[in-house]
Order: sequence, then structure tokens, then C-alpha cells
Amino acid sequence: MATAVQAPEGDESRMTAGEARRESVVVRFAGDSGDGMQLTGGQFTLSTALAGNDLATFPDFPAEIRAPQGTLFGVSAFQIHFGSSRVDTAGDEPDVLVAMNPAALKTNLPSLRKGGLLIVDTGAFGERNLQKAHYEANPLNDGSLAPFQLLAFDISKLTLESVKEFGLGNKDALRCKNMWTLGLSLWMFGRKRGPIIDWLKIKFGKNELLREANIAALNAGHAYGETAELAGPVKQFRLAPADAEPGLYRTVTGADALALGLVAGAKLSGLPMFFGGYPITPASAILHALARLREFDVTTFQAEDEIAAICATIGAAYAGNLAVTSSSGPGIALKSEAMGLAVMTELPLVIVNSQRGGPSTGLPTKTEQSDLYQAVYGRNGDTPMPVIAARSPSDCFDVAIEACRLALAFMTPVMLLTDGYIANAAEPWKVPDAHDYVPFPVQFHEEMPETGKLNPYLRDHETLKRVWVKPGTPGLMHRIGGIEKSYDTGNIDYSAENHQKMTDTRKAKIEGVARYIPAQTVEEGPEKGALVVVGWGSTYGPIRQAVSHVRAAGHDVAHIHIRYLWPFPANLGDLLKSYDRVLVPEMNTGQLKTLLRDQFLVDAKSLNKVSGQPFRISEIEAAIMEMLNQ
Amino acid sequence: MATAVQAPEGDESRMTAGEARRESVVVRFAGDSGDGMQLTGGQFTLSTALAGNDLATFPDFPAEIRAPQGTLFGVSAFQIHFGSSRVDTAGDEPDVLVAMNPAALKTNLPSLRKGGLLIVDTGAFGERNLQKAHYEANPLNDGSLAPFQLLAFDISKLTLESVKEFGLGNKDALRCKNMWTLGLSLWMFGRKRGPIIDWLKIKFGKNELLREANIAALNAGHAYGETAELAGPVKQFRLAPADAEPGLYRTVTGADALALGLVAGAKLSGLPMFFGGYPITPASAILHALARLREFDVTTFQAEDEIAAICATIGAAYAGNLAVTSSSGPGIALKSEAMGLAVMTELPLVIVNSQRGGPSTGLPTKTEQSDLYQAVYGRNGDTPMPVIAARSPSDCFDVAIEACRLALAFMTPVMLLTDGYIANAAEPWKVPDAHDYVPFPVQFHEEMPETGKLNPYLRDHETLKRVWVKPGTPGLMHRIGGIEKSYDTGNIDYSAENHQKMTDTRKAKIEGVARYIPAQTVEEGPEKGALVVVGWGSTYGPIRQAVSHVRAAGHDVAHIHIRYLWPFPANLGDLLKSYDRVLVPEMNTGQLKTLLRDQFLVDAKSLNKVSGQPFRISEIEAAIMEMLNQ
Amino acid sequence: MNEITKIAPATTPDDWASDQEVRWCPGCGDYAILKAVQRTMPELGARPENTVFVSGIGCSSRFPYYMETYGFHTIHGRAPGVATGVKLANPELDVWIITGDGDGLSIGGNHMLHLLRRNLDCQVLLFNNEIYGLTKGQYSPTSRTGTRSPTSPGGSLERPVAPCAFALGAGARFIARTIDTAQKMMPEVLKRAYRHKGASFVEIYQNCVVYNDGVFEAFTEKKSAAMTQIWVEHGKPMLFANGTLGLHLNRDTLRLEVVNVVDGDVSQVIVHDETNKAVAAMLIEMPFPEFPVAQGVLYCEPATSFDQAMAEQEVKLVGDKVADFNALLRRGQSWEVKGEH
Amino acid sequence: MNEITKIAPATTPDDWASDQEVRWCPGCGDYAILKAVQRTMPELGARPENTVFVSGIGCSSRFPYYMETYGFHTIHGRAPGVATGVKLANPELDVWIITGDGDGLSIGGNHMLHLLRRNLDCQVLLFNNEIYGLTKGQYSPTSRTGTRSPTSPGGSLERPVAPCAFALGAGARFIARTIDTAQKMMPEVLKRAYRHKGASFVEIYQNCVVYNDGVFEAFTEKKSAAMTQIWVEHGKPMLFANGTLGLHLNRDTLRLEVVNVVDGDVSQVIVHDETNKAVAAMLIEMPFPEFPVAQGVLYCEPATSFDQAMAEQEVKLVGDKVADFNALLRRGQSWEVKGEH
Ligand SMILES: Cc1ncc(C[n+]2csc(CCOP(=O)(O)OP(=O)(O)O)c2C)c(N)n1
Ligand SMILES: Cc1ncc(C[n+]2csc(CCOP(=O)(O)OP(=O)(O)O)c2C)c(N)n1
Ligand code: SF4
Ligand code: SF4
Ligand SMILES: [Mg+2]
Ligand SMILES: [Mg+2]
Repeated sequence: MATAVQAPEGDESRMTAGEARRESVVVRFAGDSGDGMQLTGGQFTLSTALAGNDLATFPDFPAEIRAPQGTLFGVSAFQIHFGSSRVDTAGDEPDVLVAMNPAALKTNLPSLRKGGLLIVDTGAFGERNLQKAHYEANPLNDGSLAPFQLLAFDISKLTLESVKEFGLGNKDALRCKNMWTLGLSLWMFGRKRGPIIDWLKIKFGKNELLREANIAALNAGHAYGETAELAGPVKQFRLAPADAEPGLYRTVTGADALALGLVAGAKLSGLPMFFGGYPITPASAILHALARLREFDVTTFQAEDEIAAICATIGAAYAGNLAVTSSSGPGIALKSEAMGLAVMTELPLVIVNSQRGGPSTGLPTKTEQSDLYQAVYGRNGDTPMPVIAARSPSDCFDVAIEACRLALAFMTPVMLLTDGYIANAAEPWKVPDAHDYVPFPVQFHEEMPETGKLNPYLRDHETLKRVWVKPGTPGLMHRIGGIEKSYDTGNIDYSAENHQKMTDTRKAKIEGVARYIPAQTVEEGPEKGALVVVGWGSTYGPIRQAVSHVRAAGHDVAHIHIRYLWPFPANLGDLLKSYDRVLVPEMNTGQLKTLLRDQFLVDAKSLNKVSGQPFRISEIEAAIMEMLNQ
Repeated sequence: MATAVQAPEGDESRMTAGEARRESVVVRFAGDSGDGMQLTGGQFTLSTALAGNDLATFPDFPAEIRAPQGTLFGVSAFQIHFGSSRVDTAGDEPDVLVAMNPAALKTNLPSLRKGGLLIVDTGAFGERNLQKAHYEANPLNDGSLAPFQLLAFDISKLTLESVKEFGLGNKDALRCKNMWTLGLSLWMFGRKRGPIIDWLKIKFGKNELLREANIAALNAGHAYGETAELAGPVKQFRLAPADAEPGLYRTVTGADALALGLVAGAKLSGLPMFFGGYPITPASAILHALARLREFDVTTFQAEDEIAAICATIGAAYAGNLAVTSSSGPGIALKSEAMGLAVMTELPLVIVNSQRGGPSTGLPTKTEQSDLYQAVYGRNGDTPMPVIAARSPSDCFDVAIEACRLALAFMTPVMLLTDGYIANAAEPWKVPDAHDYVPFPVQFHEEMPETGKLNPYLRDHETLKRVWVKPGTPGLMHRIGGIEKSYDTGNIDYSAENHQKMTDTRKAKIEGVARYIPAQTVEEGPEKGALVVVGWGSTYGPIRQAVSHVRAAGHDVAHIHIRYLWPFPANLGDLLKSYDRVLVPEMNTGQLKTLLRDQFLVDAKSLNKVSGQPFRISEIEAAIMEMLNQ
Repeated sequence: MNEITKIAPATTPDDWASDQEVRWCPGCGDYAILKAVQRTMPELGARPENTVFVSGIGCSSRFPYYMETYGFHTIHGRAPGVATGVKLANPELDVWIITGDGDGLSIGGNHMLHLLRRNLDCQVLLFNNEIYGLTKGQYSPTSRTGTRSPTSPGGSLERPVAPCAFALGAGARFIARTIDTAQKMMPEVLKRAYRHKGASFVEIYQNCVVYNDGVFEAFTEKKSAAMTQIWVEHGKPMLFANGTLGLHLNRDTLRLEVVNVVDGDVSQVIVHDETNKAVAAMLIEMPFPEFPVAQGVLYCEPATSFDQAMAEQEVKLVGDKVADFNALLRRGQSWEVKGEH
Repeated sequence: MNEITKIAPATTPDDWASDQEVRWCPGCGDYAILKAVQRTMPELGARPENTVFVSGIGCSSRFPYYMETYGFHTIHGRAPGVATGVKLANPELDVWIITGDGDGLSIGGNHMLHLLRRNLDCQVLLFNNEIYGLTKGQYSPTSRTGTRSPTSPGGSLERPVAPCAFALGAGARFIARTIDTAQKMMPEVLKRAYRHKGASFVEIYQNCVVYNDGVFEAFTEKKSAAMTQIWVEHGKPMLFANGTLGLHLNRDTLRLEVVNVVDGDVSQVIVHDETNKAVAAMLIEMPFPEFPVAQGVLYCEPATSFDQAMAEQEVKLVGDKVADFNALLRRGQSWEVKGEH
């Protein structure tokens, strides 16, 4: 069997056994949409987690459902970063790239670390595939891969051989390639096959043939690694398990954690949940997850559009449910008018925005943080609403609970920002115990007013939250709506003083939220100094790593990561002013920067990346160093 | 005939002939929705204009179409401020209040200047009307009107007498009350009746009976003034005509001027206009005006909703028209998603927002400036768009032309902000000559590309505007859409570098607009100093007056009024920094303030009024003085 | 909607009137509808505290303020969405939707379509005045071609949508029509609508005295009503003009015809079968004045309502599954990190 | 749409194919539709530069990228709006709307309603795969009750909307139906649609191999097609099964029935009158498999199109009025301020 094995040119360190010292490794699986790379990645992730490594993943797939085979735009990739110490990002550049066809090689090679290991299925490098990938010459032969360690062999053929006995058709047999590759990968990192085999048994259930063929391919790939056939660069790695708090762990994606957090929020409040949504990438996953949880008193409603979705949610909130709606940028834009209604009627609502690349339809499957303006400012009128953001997949759980808590504590819609990266990425999660959370049970208003007439805008003096009266309550019939209402009676009131008072009240209520949220802490580094890097949302990982690295090199830098974006924690302004410089890396053109400058008059500077890809640690490091040297 | 005439208590100056020295007078007509106060006001405005006074008006009517008679919420009012020198606002407080019924008295009295003249129709002060206005005692008798000069007499009865000969029914006859009152008012200010009579002739056309009755009532009211029956406070006033540039004048409302400006913009560009709208207060007036202008190559389309309206507009822009859509806050919110499409496809579009009281349905007939955030930031993704604002009714004409110019010069949607106050208010307008404007004719792209394939995102190197190719052009077929497109080919492109480049380009293009707009000037006062008052939109009048007054009293204050809100004029930052203090009065909770602080890091302070009513001059004066004394 | 309950303590029409001043123009048809609804509610055995009126924006949509029930005056066109949330969150509530021809068929047409096809259990009262009242008289989607208005000074060009035909195409299972001034018949229609489980669509011809006065006069005027209206009733021959005229279906042309009824011989007159969709379609679109305008329950063919289907599915799916949240959190493959490590 | 022009220089199907790689899943029914359209365009005598394809968002809405014409891939559900602007701005253009069951009937249902009632001259091709393809397989408004999908794991509850019934209720004047694989018949339907002046609504059953594979199989399979499809043609008796079966209208129950045709005796079989709305409604809603699925032009009754009415009104209103802008600026009462002052 022709296995091309090649060591890299130059003096780049080899990925040999000696490298097992590395604390972490980044592996990227890339192939055709039909090659099952997401499944491979997912299962590799599971085995990584079971091996006790910390990890972060980054699935990166095309907008097309199933693009024609072999095309550049049809490439689907899955990157995983895992290690024996804390892992915060999916990794700047892969150490190992598995490329299942020429298109995958072409689109992913630029990110491979120089000297990194490249595993290639030569069986997929035929004329047609090379053409589809717009290769003029076969890169395996033209020396262009010299900077890498190349391991090129005919995985297709090996797979076919390994499943021959099952008599599958050629197409089905080739579909087992991903399991073969996974088997090899498991061997490389010394992983157990057992859990994957268990999963294959469940997945293929009654289809014995496919089940056994896939298991055979997995075993064959693993066995291939164990034989002596792999000379040269490829050795087994062993990464020690990461230090982690004791407890029960699972992997979780942001979308799943968010769905679970919403259910937790409902449970803590003692309310049934109503979730109104309309499919849109990458928000749909939350709706999908909740649709399966009927027994947790969750009603999901797939509306005819985003407007109907939020309106149904508003109706459910009026009727006394914990109401949630969710979408992505374009859908959130459509909800703007109705959000105003929710603000005006002061109904509790959680609005989840899984941000994606914009403007307009933009880049639906890519990530971005460019809806912060929309979240804070994107409504007609003076229409304030709390905005909070999740920083990582598992953080979605806590942030979802917090969104529910704030919505109910203040009778207000709350915008929860997450993004495409967080939604799809997975990380290990120490499974919490629901009993560890402080419940926030809801008291509906049932008291008969002395006047005989309820004022639905009767307020709590502390929080300014209005009463919540459920239809069905005898004697408390009342009408609410989008027209300005009297502070004193709740009846329609256009008078100048009243509108001023209600506007001031709405503003004061939301500003007052700042008194009920935790003070801003510093993630890492000193409470004052030369430079602070301020982030929000999914830039958490790269910022944290970048600040760590730069601090390790002796620089005076701190990291602040903001969860509460509107209103800000009460101490944030003073905190920021205690640093000489403020750097704000964002996957947008500078939206948090605007908020900070407006609110605190600090000279915050932007580091912007709007490419649909998360920040690399190195990009942030470079920006920090540049700013320090200014 | 019982005419109660009362001089005010205390030492307030009487409104006697001596007062003719006053440079300006504020009159407010208030009555039932059915009393025709808007008509009265409109015609009084016309006669004022014809008399050569400068003027500003403020119609203030209820949200109800025709509220039940006599109710407080059914009161409709029209205020006019006119004078022999420049008039910038509709006046802080009326000098003369005409109250046609108890409800009108109750709701409008609080604004009457102490010592001002109050004219009341006693005929409408029966038991039922008093009750409906929630008066426990008749205010005409209980001494509560002592601080004012009261002129109370039975206008209803006088009107009935004056039209008796025409044999109208009681209802129709009483409808002439407003003309009777107008006649009296004309007498008070020494105005000619001729133009009003001409207008009545046109208005009632074939209905001879009503026409003659109304004319008779008008004459009777006038004659009443001339007779000696009015003792005491009421004298005739004569205000000298205001100084004005020579030329032809007419009165114009903001809505009309805006419609005319759009037509002018279309003419200057040489394009047909397509206007897509959906009725909403106070934006509808623009659609109404344009619907009558078919012969000016204007197509108006009443869509099924605001989304369809903007989408049709986008389609018309694609097809090569000068496309305009218009709405008010809630409708603009609905258009947010489609605005993103216009930004992404880089099509020229004018989006007019006639702002009204918010949030949500809010106060549809009241004015506000609270959609600036929405204009600048209210879309998903990084979606920049120029935003400009009109400051007064006649200014709408120039601003509309400017919006057209920018949209076409940069192939971008442009948001034009006006508001309910400007839309309805009237002022004298020196009618421009269309030939005085520099045309900006459009060149569609028709050149065959050398490659044989058009790149619809081919750009002008200077302005970064893309080419505009009209469907129907042979050989240049191309596809555009909301998905990110390649900078180089215009085909779909999700790649990281391309998205970054396109994002940067969209941003640079809009920021570049700053190079093609006039530098910011100072409206009044020095170019640097202790304090600058910065405004935008319809606060122009009160700010201008307040700054004038305070300057007249010797204080170091300047006034800057911003037309170009996004991007700002290139010199604005430096200009603002040349003052020690920056005060930003806005009819919102501080939206321009946010932009200024973010962009220039100046410590701009807000003066906010969100009551549905324009600022009073005195409110701004007070804020200036407070800030100066800090 | 709920069966008319016998046991509920009786209410009077006054119990259903809120303390708010009514703010429509004097003479507006909305007053008559309000009165009819307030008069009918006690007869339904409905309870104010279990009743929710949801509306959009328009003159008609002010309605909820005048009812002493729970009420939600939402935003333009979106009442069906809000009503859906209210009903799904608490299926015990009686939900009424009040909308106008602009609110329900212009901006809100899509929500109306989906409400009807989903068959949410609620009553939709569409006040059709063929005009936008609240925004001062622009033509609406139901305005007749040629309507002059501020936005159509030369006359509107669009062919109007027929609300009941639209509802039929949308899959509505209950379609009825009545007139603001029909104080005797409207309560009957409302009762039927209330009793129908599923979305009940009721078009009410409503006169806008200010912007479209008399637009329905030709068939609503009391004195000619016998000739210009036909009130259909399930199982009864379709007669009008005090029984002297009837509707006949020409089986060759497949079109309706007006026939004389002589000596009470109704053999040529078709009997109203409210479950026959094809005939309902013909009744709805009968051209006036060649035909009278059909009123009453034009189509009624019940099917499972959305809320009911949801409740049934919930029972089926949830069964006696225990909702153990901690177990849910632990679902999927997990691993234990030991303390010693 | 325009009459099929004879004089235009001939094009070939290849002239209508853009240089873009087609990005649908291998085996998707969209390919067949694309091919049929590209094949038909030359036969219409249409010109690529005068043709605009407007679409919303969905797999189907990618269509314009593959046509070498002008094209606009807009936003979800809004193609009718954009198309309206294009056509009104330049009535010379041939406007085609491409939409899906989600795009056109879920989020875009209202625009579809108004496009149809306004009767804008354009062709609407609705690719109905009874699923949301692009967002990965959620049920759509046309999905059959009980459809299991990521958002309806227990089976969908809603009754589906019937696209052609909806179009009829909306007032469409041209309604047709065809199948992605019907490569022989689809061009005929497309030609009729193109020739119809006004909004032509064409529902195309389209197979989504990934998320809803085979959902139409029962009546689209070639081998049983003769029994499961009926292609109607104006003026011809409604026959299927190679002429051995036909549709009969029972004049008592007023319902359609399938009858045997013996020895070519079609006297019991109704003749298709495409202007008969009532029969069109019945054809559209014939339950399968008791009846075959009706294909072809089900209803066609032309009326003035919106753009045409607008053009006519313009001529009438504008006449030979001179558009003097300076005079317009001076309209109304004005006054002169003299220089001496
Ligand atoms: C989003 C939005 N668009 C437009 C409006 C303005 N608007 C209010 S009511 C209305 C139409 C009302 O017509 P209809 O529903 O027929 O009610 P009617 O007043 O005739 O009873 C419109 C266009 C609005 N309030 N909100
Ligand atoms: C405003 C908005 N909401 C939701 C989406 C997500 N989305 C894209 S396509 C689609 C449905 C597509 O279904 P259909 O129209 O039937 O097209 P198909 O993919 O089946 O051809 C949805 C929900 C979007 N792009 N924009
Ligand atoms: S405008 Fe018409 S519909 Fe509205 S309240 Fe007045 S009469 Fe009634
Ligand atoms: S998902 Fe379905 S509809 Fe979309 S391209 Fe694939 S097969 Fe076609
Ligand atoms: Mg109406
Ligand atoms: Mg579909």
C-alpha cells in the first residue's frame, strides 16, 4: 500500500513522540458535506471528553444543505482543541489536519500550522475531484505540501477493504470512511473505542449491516495505526487529563445549554414555559431541543414568521407563562416593533438572539457579534430593555437562567445574545444540580384594589416592576396595549406630564436593574494598570488566552468580560477608568466600544474582526502588544 | 347681550393697545374635534402670512378621528405664533386663547400666559358640557379665571343669528361658529377677509347655502369686533410685517415641503420616482401629497404593509427608479430587515421617518425625536446608512433633495428624519426656483465588461459607490441579493477575507460620505467658548430662540444644529471640543448625546423632554443658565 | 368555544361594559356592534374574568377598552399572534379577536391565514368598513375598485379581497357574516361563533360615517332589507323577500339563480347545508344587486381545534413520564471526574 | 405576460444558464424545474435582458443565481414585494417570482395574497416540497398533519394550507399545478402562465430528497401516473387512466365522482371549463387517493392586471397636463414680498 510519508522541510519542530509534552493539540477534520465530518468530530469530541481532557470545538459547515460532491463550497470541517490544561478556544491553527478530498485540502490548508501533520485520503484525489477543487496540478505531487508532515494514503480503498465482507454497495461502503478515519484518530491519541461502538449501536439500531460495517471500519482504522505501517512522523500522543473539579461531566453545545437553562429558569420561577419561534440558522437548534421537552411543561409553537412568534410569546406572557422567543439577526429585526409592545406593556419576555454574519441574510452559518446595536438600540421610541450575553457554550445555561430571572423580577423583555459559534460549539460541562440554584417563584397579583379598579401599572417601589395579573383572576379585569397609559390608572393617557413620567419610569426601571446584578469583576490581571482588554460574548476564549500569554510575558494587562451589557454593572465605569488604556476586541465594527464610550467617556479602542470566523489568540495578542507599545 | 369682560387680577400687564408694541403674539384656538379648529387655524395662518408676518404653527389634535362631543380627549387645538421679526417656534405660551367649550378651556388654560386674553363661547358652557369636562362648577363664574383677561360671550347664539336667514339646520348652522370666531380674530389683528372668502368659495363650491352661511358668519364675527360692544381688554393689534427677503412666498407644512423636495430630487436626478408607503400617522400626509402628482412622473404604491412598501421600493430601485419609502416609528421598525437588504445590495433608497411619540403605538399624534437610535443603529449586522434630519417645515424641501442626492451618489439607502411637529406645522416659505438647484443626473452603467461578466459590485474608487445597471440592459445580466457577495465578482462568497473586505468597504463608503457634505457651521454665537447647545431636527426653533435670549443677556453661548447625523460632518468633533461645555436638548432620553460622546468623546450633557410636546424656549434657557452656573 | 354553561352566575349587559368613555365618532357602526356584543355575552353564560378580547390597531381595535373583561390592544395586524399565545398558555380562556379590514386583511393577512388554518379555538370579529378609519380614510384591501381616497385620488385600482372567500381559501371551518345594525340577528351569529370549537370567522359590515358613509346602504337599509339580504339557516331552504324569492342552483351552468317562490313551493330552492364548501363559496361571492347579500352562518364544518390537538398530543407524548430535570441535565454520555485526581 | 413574440432573435436553453455552480443537493427536484424553465424560455421568445427572476429565501429561492437573466435573491417571504416594485418601475420587464412553501406561504403569505388580488402581471412558481429545506427539515405550512420534523417530533398538529385553494380565495385569476419531473407537461404550463396577463400562480410539487423524500411519490411515480394524475385541459373532458376513467359531477350531492369511461363514451364526464371557479375549487381539493391529483391549468379567468390598470389610469389622469414643477411649487395662495420693503 502506497503511503506517502513526508517530513516537513526546514527546521520546524516535528510532531513526534517528543511532542507529547505539548499541553494541547488542535485537530481539524475536513471533508465533503457528505463525508460525515461533523459526526466524526462529534464522536472524537466525546472520546476526548471521556479521556478527561479539557476541550473546545468549532464546527464550520457550508450554508448549502448538501452541496454537490467535491466542490469547494461543499467542504465541511470540524475543529477540536483539547489539552491537559484549561482550553478556552478551538485553537488558532490546527496541528493535525485530516483532509478527505482535494476541496477540503484547498480550503483548510492555509490554517494548518507550518510543520503540522496533514493526513490525506489519496483515494479521493482523482482527476475530477482535483478539477472541482480548482487544482491545476495534484498538490500531493507538486511539492507544494513541503512545509508540512504529510501522511497520504488511500483511505477510501482501505475502508472498502475493511467492510468488504458486508457486501454493501460502493456508496454505502465508502460512507464508512469517516469511521475508519475516526478509528485511526482514536489510535493516535490513545483513546478507547468502546463508547464510540456503543454510540454506533444506538445510531444504526436495527440496521445491522450498516452498524457492523461502521464498527468494522472503525476497528480497521485503529488497527491500521497499530501496525507498523506508519513510519515517520506519526506517533501516538498521550495528553494527561486536564485538572478539573470533581463531579459529573458531559459535553454540551451552546444551543443545548441554552435550552436547558430556559427550562431551569421556568422551573425556578414555578411557571410553565411558552416558546414561540420560527426556524432560522443558527437559532433553530434551541427550538428543536425544546420541542422534545413537553414533559417539562414546555409548549413550543412554530409560528408562521418571527413577528407571529414574538406576538404569541407576548400573548402567553400576558396569560401568565414564562415566555421566550428566539431567532437570529434578520428575525430579530422583524421582531423590533413587537418588542416595543412588550416594553410598553411591561410584560416579561426572554428574547434570544443567536447572532450570525450580517448584514441582511449575510453569512447564515458563520458567526458574528454584530447585533449588539440592534439589541440595545434597535427599536422605535425610547424603548430600554436589559441585554445580557453568554460567553461560552456552558455559560449559556447560567445566562439563560439569569435572563428569566431579570425578565420576571422587572416585568420586562430581556435580550439574551449568543452567537453561531457558541451555539454549535461544544465543551465539557460540569453538570449542575438544579437544587443549587435559588428559586425565584412568581407571585401573580390577586389583590382586589380598594378603589374597585385595578391599575395594571401599579408598581413595586423598589424595582418599579408592575403587577402581573393573570386573565382568569376574578375582579381584576383590565386592558393593556401599546398606547401610552396613565401612571395612576392604566387607562389611555396622552397627556404631556404622564408621558414624561412613564418615559422616565421605564428608563429608571431598566437602569435600576444595575442594582440587582453582580458587580463587574476582573477576569484576570490587576484591578488597575496599563491596559485592560474588554470583551463580551464568545470572544471570551481568545481574549482570555491572549491576556494570559501576554501577562506570562510580563506585561501589565487585564481582562474584563462583560455579561451585563445593558445596563452595565454599577462599578464598570470606575473600573475601566482605572486603566490607562482600553482595548475592545469584537466580531463587529465596534459596537460595545460605542456603549462604553457613551456611558463612561473612556477612550476605548476597537479591535474588529468581521470575517465570519472567531478571533485567533495571536490576533488579540498582537493588538495588545501594539497598544502597549504606542 | 351678556358679554362678560374682565380684567386680570394683580399687576399683570394688560393686553391693551399699548401692547401693540410687542414684536410677536401667540394665539391658540381650541375646541371640540368637530368645531373645525384646524381649519380656523389654517386660515388664520394664511391671513397672517399674507399680512407679511413671520410665523410658526403647532396643530395639536387628538388620536381619535372624531371623539364624542365635549370630551376632554376630543379637544383639538391650533397654535400660531407670528410677529414682525423672525419667528422660530410656535411660542411657549399663548397670549390669546380661544376656548370653544369647557373641555377646551380645561385642557388649554394651563398653557395661557398669566394676564393673557381668554375668549370663551358661553353658549357651549351648559351643564352637560361642564360635566363632560369634569368641571364641578362653572369656571366662568367661580373666580378661577381671575388671573386672565376674560372675554366671555355667546358665540354660538351670535353665530346662529348671523346665519339665520339661510335656514340651515341647527347642527349645520352651529358649524359656522369657527368662521364667526375667525372673523373676530381677523378683526383683532387687522386682517383682510378677502382671501378667506375666496377660499370659502372654493371649499364649498357648489354648495351655495353653506358657502354663503360661512361667509356671513365670518363677516358677522368681524363686524362684532368693529362694533363698540367690546369694552375693556380687547383692542385691535397691528404688528408690522416682518423683514423678509424679497420674493414669492407661500406657507408650507413639513409634509408638503418634503413631498415637493422628493419630486425636486427626482427631477434633478432625471429619474422617475417610485414611492411605496403604507398609511400611518403622521407620515401619511407625504403619501397623500405625492399621490396627486402623477404628471410629475411619480408612481405611488399603497402596499399591504410597511415591509411590502419598502420591498417594492427596493425592487423599483433595482429597476432604476428613484425609490422612496416613508413611515413613522413602528413602521420603520418593521422595515429594519429590508433596510439591511438595501444596504447589502447597495441600492439607492430614501427612507423617510416622520417620528411620533413612542415606544410602540405610543402617542401617534404627538411629536418626538426618539427614533435616532433606530435610524443609526436599528438593524442586524454592521449595516451603516447615512442619516439626515430636517429642522423646520420649509427645511424639509432641501433635506429631501439632499437625501436623494446622497442616495444616488453613494448607491445607499438614506434615512431622512422629520417629526410629527414639523410634518403638521406651517411656516412661510420663500418659494425656490427649481433651476437654482444643481442637477445630479444619474448615469446607469451600460458598459460591457472586458471579461464578458459584469461585476455588479464594481466600484468608483473615490466614493466606493457601486455601478447601477438597469434590468433591460443587454449583456449585463447579473444577480444580487442579501447574501454576502464577492468584492471581485459579485458572486456569492462566504470566505473570511471577502466578508472582512466587504464589511470594511461598506463602512468606508458611508464614512466617506463625510467628505461630500458641507462642514458643520455654527448657527449663532462664537466658534469656541463656554457652552454650545447642540441640536438636531425640530428643536431648532426653541434652541435658536433660547440661545439668542441668553446671548442677548450677555452670556457666552453658541448654537450648533446638525443636519448630517450619520456620518457627522468631518469638522464636528473639533468644533465641539472648542467649547467647554456641550448641552444637547432632545425630545428623547438622550440619543444624539450617545452619538456625540461615542464619536468625539466630548462630555455632552442631555436636556431631555419626552412629553409629546415641543420644547419651550424657557426650558432651554433655564438649562443653559444652569449649566453655565455649574 | 366553550359550550354555553348553564351554571355560571348570570351577568347582565352592564357587567360587560367598562368604565371607559367610548371614543368612536358619533354615529359610527362600531357602537352598534359593541352593544350587540355586550348584550350577547350574558346569554352565552360567559364570565368576564375568563374572557379576553385581543385587537390590533384601528378604530375597531379600540373595542377591548370598552369591555369589562381582560383585554389586549396590541399592534397593527398582530392580534391573531397574541391571541394564539393567550389561548395556548391558558386554553380555559374565551378568546375573542377584534380586527378591521385593514388590520386583519392588509398588514395582518398572513396571521389571519394561519390562525384560520390552524383552527385555534377563538372568535374573530372582522369589522369591515372598507376603509382605513383611524388613519383618516385611505382605501383598504376591501375597498371597491375605483374608491377615491387620499391615497387613491384617481380611484383605487386593486380588486378587493372578499373576506369570507379569503377565509374559505385559508381553510377556516366557520364563516359567518352580519351587519352592524342587525341587532336581532347578530347575537345569533355570535352565539353560533362562540359555540363553534375552532376559529370562528365573522365578517361584520360596519358603517364608517366619516370616511365611507353609506357604502353598504344599498343592502343594509332596513326598508329594502328583505329584498337585499338573505339570512341563511342550516337545513332550511334559502329564501328571502319574505319567502317570495329563493336561491336555485342551476345544475347545468352550475351557477346560482334567483327564483320566484309561488304558493310556498320551495322545491326549486336549495336547502342550506352549512357543511357544503362549494355552495358556501357561491353564497359568499354572489354578485350584488343581481343577488341578495348572504348573511348568517355561511359555512360550518368543525374539525379538531389547534389547542385541542395540542392538549391531546401532550397527553399522548407526556403520558406518565416523570419530568426529572436533574436527569435531563445528565442525559447523553457523561463522565465522572474523581475527587482524588 | 407578454404575448409570445415571434420576431425576437432565438435563444437556446444554454443562453439561459448562468455560469454559477448549482448548489442544490444531488437529486433535488429543483434541478428538474431549472432544466424545464431553461428549456422553455427560448420557446417563449423571451429575452434574457428583459427577464427578471425574483426570489425570497430557501433552497428554491437560489434559483435566480442559475438563470442568465437579471435576478434578485431577496429576503425571506418578500419576493412579491420586490417584484411589484420591479414591474411597476418598468412594466416592459418579464417578472418571474420563485418561492417555496415556507417562503411563499408561511412568512410571505400576506404578500402572496396581495400580489394575487392586485393581479400584478408576473409568474409565480411556488416550489412545494412540503418542508423547510434550507433550514434543515422543519415542517412547513403545507406539511401534512402528523409530519415529524425537528420542530414537530411528535407530529405536526396544524392542518396544511392548500396552495391553490389559498390562491383561489385570494382572488388569483390563473392557477395551475405541475410536478418537478413532468418535463413534458411543465413547459406547457409555463407557457400558459407566461401568456396570461396578470398574476399566474403555479404550484410545482418538488421532491426534497434530503428532508422529505418521496412525499409525493404516491402520485408522481411514473409507472402509476396514469391512475394518480389527471391533466386537465380547457374544453376537454376530464379523463385519466389513459382515457378509461373520468370525473363526473354528481348534481345532487354536488360532489365530484370518478366514473368508468366505457367505449369512449364521455357523456358522464365533465368538460373542463377553466373559467369556472366553483369547479376549480373542487378540482383543487380532490382528496387523494380517492381521486387523482389534478394537474395543469386549473383556473384561468383573465382580468385587468395591476400594472395595466395603473398605466391606463395614468393616461387618463395625466392626459396632456404639463408637469411644470415651478408652478407646482407655487400652487396655493402665495404672496410677494417686495424688494423695497
Ligand atoms: C405598523 C403600523 N402601521 C400602520 C399603522 C397605522 N394604522 C393604524 S390603524 C390603520 C388601519 C386601520 O384600518 P382598519 O383595520 O380597517 O380599522 P378601522 O380604523 O377602519 O376600524 C393603520 C394603517 C400602525 N398603527 N402601525
Ligand atoms: C427572516 C428570516 N426568517 C427565517 C429565515 C430562515 N429560513 C430560510 S429559508 C426558510 C424556509 C425555507 O422553506 P421553503 O420556502 O419551503 O424553501 P425550501 O428550502 O424548502 O425550498 C427559513 C425559515 C430567514 N432566512 N429569514
Ligand atoms: S373614523 Fe369611521 S370607523 Fe373610525 S370611529 Fe369614526 S366613523 Fe367609526
Ligand atoms: S434540502 Fe431538499 S429542497 Fe433543499 S436542495 Fe436539498 S433536496 Fe433540495
Ligand atoms: Mg376599516
Ligand atoms: Mg419548502
